[in-house]
Amino acid sequence: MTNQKQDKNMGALGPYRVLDLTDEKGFLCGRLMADLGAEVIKIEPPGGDPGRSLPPFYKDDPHPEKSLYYLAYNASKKSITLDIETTDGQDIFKKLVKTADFVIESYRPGHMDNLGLGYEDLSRINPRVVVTSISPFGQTGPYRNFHSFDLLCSAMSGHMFITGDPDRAPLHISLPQAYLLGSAEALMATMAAHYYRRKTGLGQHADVAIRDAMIKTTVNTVPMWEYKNEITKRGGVFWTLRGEKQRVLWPCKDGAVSFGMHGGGFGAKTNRELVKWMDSEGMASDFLKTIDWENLDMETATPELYNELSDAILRFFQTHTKKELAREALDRGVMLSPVQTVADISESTQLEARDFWDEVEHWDLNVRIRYPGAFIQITETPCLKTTRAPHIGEHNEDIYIRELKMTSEELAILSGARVI
Amino acid sequence: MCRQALEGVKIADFTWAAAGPLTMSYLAHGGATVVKIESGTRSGASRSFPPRGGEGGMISSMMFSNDNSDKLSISINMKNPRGVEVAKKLVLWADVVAENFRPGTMEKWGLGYAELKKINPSIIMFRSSARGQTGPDSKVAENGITLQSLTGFTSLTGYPDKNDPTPPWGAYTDLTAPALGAVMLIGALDYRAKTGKGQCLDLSQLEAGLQFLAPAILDYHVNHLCARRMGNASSYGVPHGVYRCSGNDRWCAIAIFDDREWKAFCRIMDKPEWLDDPRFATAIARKKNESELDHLINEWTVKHPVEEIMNLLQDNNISAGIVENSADILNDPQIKERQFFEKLEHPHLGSFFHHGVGFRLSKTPCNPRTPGPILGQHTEHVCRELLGLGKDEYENLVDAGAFT
Amino acid sequence: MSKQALEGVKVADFTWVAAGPLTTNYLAQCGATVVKIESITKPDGIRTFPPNKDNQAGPNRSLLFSMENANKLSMTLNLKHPKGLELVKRLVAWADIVAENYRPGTMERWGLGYEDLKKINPSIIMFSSSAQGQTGPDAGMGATGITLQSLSGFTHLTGWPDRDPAPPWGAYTDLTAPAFGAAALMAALDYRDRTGKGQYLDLSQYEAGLHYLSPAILDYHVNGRVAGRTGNAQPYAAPHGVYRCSGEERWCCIAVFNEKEWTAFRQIMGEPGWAKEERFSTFLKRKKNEAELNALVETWTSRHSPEDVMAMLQEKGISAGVVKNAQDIYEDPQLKEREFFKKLDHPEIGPLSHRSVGFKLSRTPCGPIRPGPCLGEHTEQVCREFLGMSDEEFVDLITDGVFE
Amino acid sequence: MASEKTRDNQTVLGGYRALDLTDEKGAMCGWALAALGAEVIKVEPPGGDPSRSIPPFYGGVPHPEKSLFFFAYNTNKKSITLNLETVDGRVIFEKLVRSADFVIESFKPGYMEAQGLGYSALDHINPRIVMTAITPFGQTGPYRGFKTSDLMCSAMSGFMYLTGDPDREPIRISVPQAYALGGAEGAIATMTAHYFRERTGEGQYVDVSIRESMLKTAPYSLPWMEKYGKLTKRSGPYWTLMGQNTRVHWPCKDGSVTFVLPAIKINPDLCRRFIEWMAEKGIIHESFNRIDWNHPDMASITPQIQNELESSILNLCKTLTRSELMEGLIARGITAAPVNTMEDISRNEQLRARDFWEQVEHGEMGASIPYPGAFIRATETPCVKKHRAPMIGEHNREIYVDFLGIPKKELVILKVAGII
Repeated sequence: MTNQKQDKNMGALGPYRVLDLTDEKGFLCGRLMADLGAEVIKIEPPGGDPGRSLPPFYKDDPHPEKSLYYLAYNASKKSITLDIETTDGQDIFKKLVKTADFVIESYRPGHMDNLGLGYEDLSRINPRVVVTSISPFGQTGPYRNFHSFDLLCSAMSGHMFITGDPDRAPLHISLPQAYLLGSAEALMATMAAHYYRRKTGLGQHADVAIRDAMIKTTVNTVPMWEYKNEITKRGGVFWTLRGEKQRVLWPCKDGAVSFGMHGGGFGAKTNRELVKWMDSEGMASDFLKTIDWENLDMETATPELYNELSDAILRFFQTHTKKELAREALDRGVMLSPVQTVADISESTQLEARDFWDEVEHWDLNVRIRYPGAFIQITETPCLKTTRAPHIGEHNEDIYIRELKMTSEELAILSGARVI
Repeated sequence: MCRQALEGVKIADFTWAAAGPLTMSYLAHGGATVVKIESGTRSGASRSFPPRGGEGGMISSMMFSNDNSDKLSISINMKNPRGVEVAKKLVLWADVVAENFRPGTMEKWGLGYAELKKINPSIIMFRSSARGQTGPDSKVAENGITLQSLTGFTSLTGYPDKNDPTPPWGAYTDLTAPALGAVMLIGALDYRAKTGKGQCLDLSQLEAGLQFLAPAILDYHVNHLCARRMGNASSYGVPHGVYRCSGNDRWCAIAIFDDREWKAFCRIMDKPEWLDDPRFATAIARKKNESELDHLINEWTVKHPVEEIMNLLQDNNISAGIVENSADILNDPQIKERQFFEKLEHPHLGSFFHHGVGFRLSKTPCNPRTPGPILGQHTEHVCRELLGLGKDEYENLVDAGAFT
Repeated sequence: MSKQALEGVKVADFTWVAAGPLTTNYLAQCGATVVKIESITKPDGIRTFPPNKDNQAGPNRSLLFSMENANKLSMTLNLKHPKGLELVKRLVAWADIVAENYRPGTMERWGLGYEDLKKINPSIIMFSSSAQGQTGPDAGMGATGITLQSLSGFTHLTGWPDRDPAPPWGAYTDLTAPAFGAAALMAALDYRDRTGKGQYLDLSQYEAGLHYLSPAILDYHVNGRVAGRTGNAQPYAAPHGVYRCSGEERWCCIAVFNEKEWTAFRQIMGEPGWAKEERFSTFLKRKKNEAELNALVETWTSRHSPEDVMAMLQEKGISAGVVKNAQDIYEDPQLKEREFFKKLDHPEIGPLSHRSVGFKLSRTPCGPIRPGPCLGEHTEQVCREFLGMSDEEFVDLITDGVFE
Repeated sequence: MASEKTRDNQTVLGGYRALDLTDEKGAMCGWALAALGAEVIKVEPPGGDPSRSIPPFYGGVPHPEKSLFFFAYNTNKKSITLNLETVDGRVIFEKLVRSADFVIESFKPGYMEAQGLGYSALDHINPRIVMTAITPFGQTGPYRGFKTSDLMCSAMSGFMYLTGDPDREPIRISVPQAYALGGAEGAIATMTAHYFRERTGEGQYVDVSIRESMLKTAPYSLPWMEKYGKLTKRSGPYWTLMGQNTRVHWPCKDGSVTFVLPAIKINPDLCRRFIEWMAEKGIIHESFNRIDWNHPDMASITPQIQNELESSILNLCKTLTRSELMEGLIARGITAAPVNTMEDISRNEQLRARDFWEQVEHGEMGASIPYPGAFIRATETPCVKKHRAPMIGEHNREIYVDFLGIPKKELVILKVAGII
């Protein structure tokens, strides 16, 4: 399976093939593997993946080939159509498994087993194969069959309970995140299993729980309960991250900036530099200027002290715009960021300078679209340039006819029987 | 009597044989007044098709009666100028003049479209011919038997293991041409009613027939694959064919298209082992081993009556049906319940079934009401009632030999 | 204990705070040998992050630190000491991977940039994680997860449409970057095993985070639309959101995707009159009147505990889940059955639940085995076992203050 | 509604709108209405009409946008996607019915009623509507619920029983015909109802049975059975027409030709021409010499002589190529046709001279394909120029946004919810 040419970058995973059976729960996993050079074959049900109906759409045209959600997370993949619930589909899938290094799926737990395509079945065909299952709660346990949606995974991870305003319902991020985090977790699981296979020749089954991957977002609130029986509650722009309520979002002239007032060594430099900055504009009180930042412990600081500090900073920020604050903070080494919109992000000189964006040709739409590019910069095997997500079954000919040597007549049978 | 959809539509119908009269049938059943213009010397072969009754010029066949029910017959001698005069009166009366002679015939009688228009500016002329009114081969003789070969239907019928195709029984293009011809004709009638404009419709039975082979033609044009006969096989369903059942020449058509049907079928045949049999487990394998599979299915079907197999498979939501012969059709419970056939009393042939159309309209019936006319049965009625000729005028024409 | 997947992978880990240690956390939990390098004078800031044992900060008292650094080894070093740097180079020679997440330029200042490391160990893989990458005008910008999630757009996208953003709790980009980085590291390791070539990996947490917003970014690039906050609403379901239940601060999330579910949901609610009103009769109307719909759904949910709502709805195939607080998570039966938390005895803190990675591998167990290391706990072990140091040398280095 | 629309005076149905819900069973009905100028909107389930999976395919690779079968019978139609099984789908459909003149459907009997969209419901919304249902056996009778196939409709029509060799199984035409004929019959029925509607303002319900439309393929055999109780059977290359077998199929050197073997007793003149032709070729049976062909003594013509004529002509044919044979037959005034393949058809001079083929642009594939052209020539209202079959949902925006005024934003919601 190692046939890479040394002169051309094929990415770190160049020699490997991935069969990607996921829906939106696992799209990102295969996408990142494709970025790393793997040949990722998305196996869609005849008619196309249901994820193709997810908004937003190109020019707001709700069309299966125009879902920007789908395009974003299936870029750089190939697509074939195959109904693996049919005997023919299973037969073909098994042939493909022989050629594959990875299988990623996100069906309800047990579904692949019921089809005779569970890990045990696939490992008999190809003992080296790594099968990654992505599901909301994992393949085992009382919740394994729960009906789920993205928000539910966030809700049950603890992250939502602490996000949002205290007088309103818990919140999730408006662009749902749980499935994406689950996919990233799945990638890591897959790669760990891959490494083990390299050493031993043995494949294995990776069982990824999206909710479990999301629990990390609760940072320290879980031990807070275990150790102190304190349930951290949501406080809008005030967090109880370090024991006491702290403001993390500060209104300014034209929006808001994020800034954490940290104590001790961690925040000392930033705090000192901020006071210098305020002082340069005549807004630092003597009290501020005399604080020993290195030894200020926010966990034990009195509310009075905290309020005095934050009132001063709040007043200061309100005299500036987002842009001014961001620029000056960068120069002064103050840890502060403006609350950016996607429009702000797209204008970032930093991203431009790092050549982050990939211009992707969509000949079918007669347009080039800017995509987020390499998720990591790598010297020897850089991430491959993003290519357009495949059309439904775009690579049927490549895989079925050129590779599996099936005939047009056989494909006609499979089409008529709605197998492909 | 109920209202009919095409009530009031007037047709001077010069058509003969099958393709033309079958087109006019749709209009006659729909309620149009269709006056069939025949001549005693040229009454059309179909009048003499057995089984038949009557004698000489008055001969009638059951097939003719079927194809021409609900029509009126006037018998004109077109070689007699007075006869042509009557024909022209009919043109003036009519909304539609229909014909399916070899191109040039109507012109010979002075009844080409240009002439008709002079008589009746808003006339619709419906012309059906083997290869259309124009082009180098337009006047080549053709009949339904040869036309279905010309159109390609014959090359697409037969057993793939034999050297030769088998002609489809009957004259298949006689079915395809009327279906499309009638569609446009009714459209033209509606158009005329709204705009007062007539027109000439030129139907090539070859071209109309090709519409029914369009996918195969596109396959040739695009993929350069020339479709071939493949018995009863389908390019995707498998098993797909007719299987011998118990009894003499009894067959059941069975078609299986997907996994669910295949699994149910194996269960019904008590062959659960086939589900794991590498020869049959997948559709592709079944296709590869189709003749072997067909053979094995035959071993099962041949032990059972076809009715039993049909019902058993249909109960399991699998497509299966009797290959019906004429007796089956006449006794078919579905056909009976839908009253597809109408029993009409024919003066020479007695009472027998006449076929209707393949559809029912909720407000306006289309069933056959009167059997095919005897030659010239309505000559006087047409002249007197429809054309409004006086008694003397009519008798004068009779004496002049206008009618045969 | 069975073999672990990454047994034998050697990591010299200079990372600190969150985004870096969480990356190496994956490697450590999967069996890699991860040596965390700190200095006694300037330990990882998270070592004092609350909650601390008895609310007293101290290097070995932070519960969060122990969780994030489970399975790792801790070695202390004084990098300002010439012998300290020497020792680091020996570690680099030993290691497969060097990981760090300082502000760009820091490692170079210490003489530990990639070029330097390559000289020591030509096939070394170096991993740098930073806020905005190693290059570009803003590379040097200091950031924490709190500020970076605003820069990356997450803050703007969290909250109610009628209010200012309510930033996502925690430091969201600290969670989005690590899995990307760890997986890329494994890919680089695989490449090195095949080709012998190491390389340098530069992860910008900002850029990695943007991949979690790709659809919104493409929407802007293509349609010019700037995504905004939508609370808990989503276009594909109605109702879709979080509903107050009985009890204090008890909530349940519910999503109804289709008609079947809507019908079942109405039945579970006891077919209240409002649910049958015209304004909720179609999906479009439910979407249009979503605010009223949500309020009415809440009148029902508020009479039940979230656990009851979840159970009732899940039983009928409707997605519903308790919005869990920290206590709920500890008591969660699913997590218990999957042994997500492992209670480990920390020498200073005592027994403490450590969370696992979000996956299970069928052959090679992963998860916490040892609590996060005390500062310098493994200095001697690393020197003797990994670097093959003699007693004499080790004692000399202690004496020289190299380990401070 | 037609009366409120600007009528297009170039075509029969210009300004009329048909909603076409059919699959392959009724596609030809809407196809014919579209050829007559109607705006035929194909209403496909989200993901596309299942008939898009029917072979053959452009390039031989199955793809829902490349089925040549679908291309053939969906020219000039528009396509929208709509899930009638949802309340939203039904509400939208009802709105469309208000604007429509025809509804054509081919669901299992009872399906439309189950969706609340039976004729009585549509009649209530738009009393002018003509609703055409095209089903295998019609809406009534014991077979109405039968699971169908094109083969079965042919088998049960009597046509197949008569086609094929007597010692082998009955066969059908290899390009399935029943559904096409049913669709054409449906078009006649629809036009008949349309004519009535235009005169009276009343719409009606049209119930088409595909099998019944096929029944006329066996017209001669039925009276034969009814009158004499005799079963007409299949007879291979012979035609059993009047209780007698007559050869109609003649193999030659490079193919075969169709003509009816003349009966000596009925058509001695035609027979004489054959005898002379055979004499030229040196193929002549001795017994023919004994007959005075100018004044044959009919009493002496035994069945054996007729048989000898057949076998001699068979021998003659085998010495000739198809074109030689055709030339000879035509020169002798014998009605005959070559057994044409699709290849022969596409080279046919007559069709070219009549300019039959119509180039249809498939911009999306960069191809232009010659299609069979107009099915009839009309001087005043010619069939409209062919335009390729629509892509799945190609006209969603036109119909939903531009026509029904559904805001684009709602269109996206409808897509995501699986309604369009």
